[in-house]
Amino acid sequence: MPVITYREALNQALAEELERDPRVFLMGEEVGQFNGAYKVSEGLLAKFGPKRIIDTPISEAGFIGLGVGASMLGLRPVIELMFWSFYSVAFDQILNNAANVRYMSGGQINCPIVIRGPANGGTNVGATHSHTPENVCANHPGVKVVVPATAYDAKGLLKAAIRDNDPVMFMENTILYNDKMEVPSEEYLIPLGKADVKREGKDLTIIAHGRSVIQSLKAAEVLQEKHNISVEVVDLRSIRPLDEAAILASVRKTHRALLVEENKPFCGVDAQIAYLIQDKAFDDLDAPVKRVSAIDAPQIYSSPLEKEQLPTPQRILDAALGVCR
Amino acid sequence: MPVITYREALNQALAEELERDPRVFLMGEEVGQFNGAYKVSEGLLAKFGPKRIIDTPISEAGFIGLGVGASMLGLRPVIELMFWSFYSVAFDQILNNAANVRYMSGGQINCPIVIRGPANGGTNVGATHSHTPENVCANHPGVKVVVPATAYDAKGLLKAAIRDNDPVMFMENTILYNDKMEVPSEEYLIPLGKADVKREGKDLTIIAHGRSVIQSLKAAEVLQEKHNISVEVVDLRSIRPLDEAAILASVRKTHRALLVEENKPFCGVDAQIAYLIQDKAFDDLDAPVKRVSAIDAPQIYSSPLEKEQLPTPQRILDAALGVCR
Amino acid sequence: MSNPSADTQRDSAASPHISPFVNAPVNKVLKPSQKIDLYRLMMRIRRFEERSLRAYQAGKIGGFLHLYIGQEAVAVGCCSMMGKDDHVITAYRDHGHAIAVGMDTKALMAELYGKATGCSKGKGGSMHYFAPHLNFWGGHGIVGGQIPLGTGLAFAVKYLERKGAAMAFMGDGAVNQGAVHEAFNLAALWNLPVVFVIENNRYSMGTSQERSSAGHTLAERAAGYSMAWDVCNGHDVYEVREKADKFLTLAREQNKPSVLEIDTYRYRGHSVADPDKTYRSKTEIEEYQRTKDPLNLFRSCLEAEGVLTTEIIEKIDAEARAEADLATEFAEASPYPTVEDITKDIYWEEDNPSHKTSQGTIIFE
Amino acid sequence: MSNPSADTQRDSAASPHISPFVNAPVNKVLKPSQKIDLYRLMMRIRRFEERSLRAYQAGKIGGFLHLYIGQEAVAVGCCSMMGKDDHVITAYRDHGHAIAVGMDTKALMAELYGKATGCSKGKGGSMHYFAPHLNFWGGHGIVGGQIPLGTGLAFAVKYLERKGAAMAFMGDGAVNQGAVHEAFNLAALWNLPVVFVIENNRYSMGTSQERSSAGHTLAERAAGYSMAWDVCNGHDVYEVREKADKFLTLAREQNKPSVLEIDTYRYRGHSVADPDKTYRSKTEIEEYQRTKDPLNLFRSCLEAEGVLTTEIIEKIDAEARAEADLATEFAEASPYPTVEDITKDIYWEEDNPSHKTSQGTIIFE
Ligand SMILES: Cc1ncc(C[n+]2csc(CCOP(=O)(O)OP(=O)(O)O)c2C)c(N)n1
Ligand SMILES: Cc1ncc(C[n+]2csc(CCOP(=O)(O)OP(=O)(O)O)c2C)c(N)n1
Ligand SMILES: [Mg+2]
Ligand SMILES: [Mg+2]
Repeated sequence: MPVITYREALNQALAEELERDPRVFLMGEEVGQFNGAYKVSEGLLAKFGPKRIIDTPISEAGFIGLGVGASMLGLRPVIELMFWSFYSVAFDQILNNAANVRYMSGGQINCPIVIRGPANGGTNVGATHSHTPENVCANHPGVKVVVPATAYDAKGLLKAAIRDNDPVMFMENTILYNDKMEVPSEEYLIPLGKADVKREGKDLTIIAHGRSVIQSLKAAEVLQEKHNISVEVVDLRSIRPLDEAAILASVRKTHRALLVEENKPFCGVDAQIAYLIQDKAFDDLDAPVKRVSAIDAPQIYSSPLEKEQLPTPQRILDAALGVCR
Repeated sequence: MPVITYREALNQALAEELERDPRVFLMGEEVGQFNGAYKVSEGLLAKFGPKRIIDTPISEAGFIGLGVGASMLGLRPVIELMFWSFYSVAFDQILNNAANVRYMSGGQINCPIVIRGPANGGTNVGATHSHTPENVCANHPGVKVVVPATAYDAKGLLKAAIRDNDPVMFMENTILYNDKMEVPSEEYLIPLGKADVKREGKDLTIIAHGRSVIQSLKAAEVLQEKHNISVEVVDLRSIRPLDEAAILASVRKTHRALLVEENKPFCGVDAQIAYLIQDKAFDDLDAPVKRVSAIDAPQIYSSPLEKEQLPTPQRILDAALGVCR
Repeated sequence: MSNPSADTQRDSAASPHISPFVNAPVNKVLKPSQKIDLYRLMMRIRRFEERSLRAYQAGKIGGFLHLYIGQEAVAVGCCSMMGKDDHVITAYRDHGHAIAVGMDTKALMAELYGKATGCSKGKGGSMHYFAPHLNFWGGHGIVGGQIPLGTGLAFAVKYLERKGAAMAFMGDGAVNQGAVHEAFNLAALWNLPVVFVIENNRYSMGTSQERSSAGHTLAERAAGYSMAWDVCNGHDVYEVREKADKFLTLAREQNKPSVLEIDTYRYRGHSVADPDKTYRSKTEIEEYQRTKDPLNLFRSCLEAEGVLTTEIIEKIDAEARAEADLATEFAEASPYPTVEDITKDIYWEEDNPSHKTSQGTIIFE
Repeated sequence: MSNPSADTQRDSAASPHISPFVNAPVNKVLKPSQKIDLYRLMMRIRRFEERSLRAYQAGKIGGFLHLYIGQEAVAVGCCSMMGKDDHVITAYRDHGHAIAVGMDTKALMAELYGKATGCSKGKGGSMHYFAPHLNFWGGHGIVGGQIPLGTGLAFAVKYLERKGAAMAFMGDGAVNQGAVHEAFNLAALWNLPVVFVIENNRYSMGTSQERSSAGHTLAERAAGYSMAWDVCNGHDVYEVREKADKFLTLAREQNKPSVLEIDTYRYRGHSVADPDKTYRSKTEIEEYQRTKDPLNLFRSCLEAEGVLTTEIIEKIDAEARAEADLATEFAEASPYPTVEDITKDIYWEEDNPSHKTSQGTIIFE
């Protein structure tokens, strides 16, 4: 099987869907001539031309709203946010217009739009460029939210997102763009709403999404080797829809849960998951559900400190030991 | 003691603080000549003149950003959002600029700004006008979030918010504006971050904020009368800072908790509270923490259905019986 | 106003009004019956809204009700120029446009009542009428928020290589929303077939244009983007047709966007809840009603043209009233949505379970 | 470029450049020493940035580094006109403005390194320099987001009845953000003393002005708000001073806002990470360096004026290099913030516990 990067996986997904369906187009800042700020769209302009690969001014509200309008007429826009952080200037278009227009029209309209781009900290770019808004988006019924952690997942989920008839918020990670793995050359789709057990275990369930999955896997290895604790790592992959069954099944097996995410703690996705677990698996729990999140502050610029601010394997390990005590 | 409405309480708080400190000004759509879309600012233009009471164009990003800039220079803007829902077009100014500028400047700047207005459903105005973004705002370190449920609290909290040196998001409720109660004529302040036990009880703790407090109190009465269940109702009043001690003290007493809010369930404030309780009071709990939130859909227009969509006394009562079973 | 039809009474003393645009090509080609249809449409809008106001006052309708009374010539004039690939989007003051594109007033009234038979199944309300099958894309509550969507409709028309255009309506207050300006730039930069229509009724809620907007005319902001623009008398449906046609043609034929500012006036408060006392005088309103009412002016013109007779006028009025009453009866008799309905129409996929590909929980408790 | 100072080498073959603005009143009043100070400031900016680039290339600095090289005359010219109640705010390409208002390059370099001794304690980084004591309000990362803040500074100056103005800088790409347009309208409507400065370096990242912005000049968008506007040659520090002074005076004396578009150019990529290959030619860059470098032009002018000698030029250059090296040493030697520092400087109240009035938990786990 070919070994490709997370970035290439996304690029392939885009190319395949652009090829398959002429209604699909890619729009965003620097996606065309510049080949993408993070090169996810490399080569697509050359291949599909300027009608399908469209560079925009710095007008996120304008072009995302334009995408929503175009999707109402049946086009299937894929809009790149150079950083998901910039959703802050397009919030209304995303979370009022895309999220609500189907409902407010009594189901007459649907918006098959994908909004994608990196949503992560850890790259030393400070508070305004390091948002991870999966919780904020998923708070709004009407949108779907997907956060892939690996190249394989990124490709299969992006293809599914583009074919989805509802608005999908697709959150990537600049730190993962270079991560490599085997990805089949045959076409495949990964359904939204299906979690993936990235590592099996029996003593503790770690639930994570995005890069926190990778960090958790590192911690899990040490926990096994050094502490003889067998950790199951559940990768949510999709935040809304959410694979509640997979979460509960794992917790019912291990009786202990640690939730890891790089969002700020207050009302993060893992607050919701904690509620779910204690609600539906109360009697299965041998210890309270614990969380590891970003240290609760605007993202710090200073690189070594920002690394500490995000969930590190060490912080995850320490918390895991706490839960297993 | 004079009996006044929640609206009058806010009006008094504004007038007193405008009187006390010439750096305080009120700005927003229709706050002046029109006397406020909901008449909260009635009479203030006549009293304080157009320098202090400022009508704006429909440019929320523009005038909230302007307020943030003015606050950096030491003014103390109180900005009215006609509806908190319109934060969607000013999200960046609020949750990047106001929230982060102190941090990004290494503590050199502070923004003593209050952004206030109604944040509630239940008035038959549909999905775009019924947002309750206390969870979204409180997710962001750097801001404070306050949600008063009564006239007394509204006055004391608004005065404290205006004197606060950090950005405070102050969320009112159009349905409560006409609610009356005794409010002292002497000046008083209510510190942010202090919850209030609105009803004492011993069998079950209901934790709520905003109008959900009122609905919960109604349910509590019936639970006492019809079911002989003694309910303690804790009104959070402030979401960030959060009175964790008060929450935990009540739950440790009653051993059961029901959380009520009118936000959508996914990542609502009560997801965070549920996490807190099961984390810090795991062994005190006799049953899982339960929640009553809005039915998970964009706000429906149809009035009788919207009433059902929000937490009703009946829905709270049913859930409470579930928790106490 | 005790007699809601007073504002359309003929002022018998007034001399006949003949529109200077009566011989404009787009109007000259109209058959008498088509001219009468335009008049009828305006009258149907007015009677529908007057009826809805009474229902509101009777407590049958709640929330917001933003009436279009006084502005009828704008929606009717513009929408009468639509071809099959032309699209419309507007703000929350949307009853006029909805009727102008051909929506059924029964479904519109039922929507105001929050009934399941409403055009949006009682989920959208007054501000959120939609009829995609009539190329009508709402009805939007956030000021200015619909303008990027309208630009997207134009984008799609062009992308799909159809010969059409989008009209994106907004109020005079909406021009100060950032999203509007972003959309102007995108449309001009990419040559999108969109006409941005500013319905300038002189006030955004209680704020007059001078108190909200720097600059002279609002449409002139288009100049900064090298976009075509014009100002139009919105009390004269013939002029509206002429100017709308000019810019729709520019859009369809040359993919050029434009801004059309249409002077108009609303007789009622911003919404029914607006006491309408602080920002304009009763005299101002009465003056508009007396001298610029679009129905009066058009009726006068059609009489002078020999197209309308007293008999037809009265018949149209009676029919419009009857239609409004019928719509009300329909709304009254219709059922509310059920509690189960609350969680429908959120996701296409949930509503089409046989096509469902995703898994997991998507509606939470 | 292997020799980072090549772009300031004198081209001995070139004829001396004399600025047409040499006799403008604001420049005529300058003493020779003040002219030299302006030149020194520009040189200090350039050497600081070249040094920071080397530190970046050596892996000492990460994240974004948006260099100002080529644009020095803009910040220096504008900021040299500031009085005590004038304020500045800009975007993320902020090193030039920071040095121009008088910030200490040691603290600036330390900030790039993410050190606790940085001007923002290592919390803001390259994009977020701040010095309120110098009336410098950042350094902002979201394109256009600082423009409403700058308008608020002007609002506050006027509210406090001080005789000052705010300069709010943005790039050519930023004019297409909605918040900018909202701020334009507010400033014009309310007569706020603000100068909106567009630093037009022809590209927003890899997008040329023609590909991002409809209309002719960007400043012309001001006309839609009846705001004063002008376009200025930003390679000539004398012209920048003259035009900035004109609009600052308009702001201070008459509370009138304005838009000043300043033509300039950046020699480096958008940020250090930009490979700078897809959107402009090497020739274009070289042509600018050869014919329009603001340092070369100003040096040539000052030589012709008899103000600068080879000796002084060399001394200034040497000192600027030494200063940059010193700043780097300072940054290298400084400590990082601690993990405990992460949760400081979020809330004024937490940082000032003796003034604390609120209760409860405000930082969560
Ligand atoms: C972003 C936003 N801000 C404020 C409002 C509240 N609001 C609704 S309509 C309106 C006035 C709009 O005036 P205009 O654009 O002139 O339209 P008109 O009502 O006159 O048709 C305001 C302030 C809103 N709906 N959305
Ligand atoms: C709202 C927003 N969108 C996108 C970006 C990413 N971005 C940073 S700088 C930039 C280009 C800005 O160009 P311009 O305004 O011309 O300033 P210059 O870099 O040339 O100084 C872009 C797209 C951002 N920071 N904020
Ligand atoms: Mg208006
Ligand atoms: Mg630029």
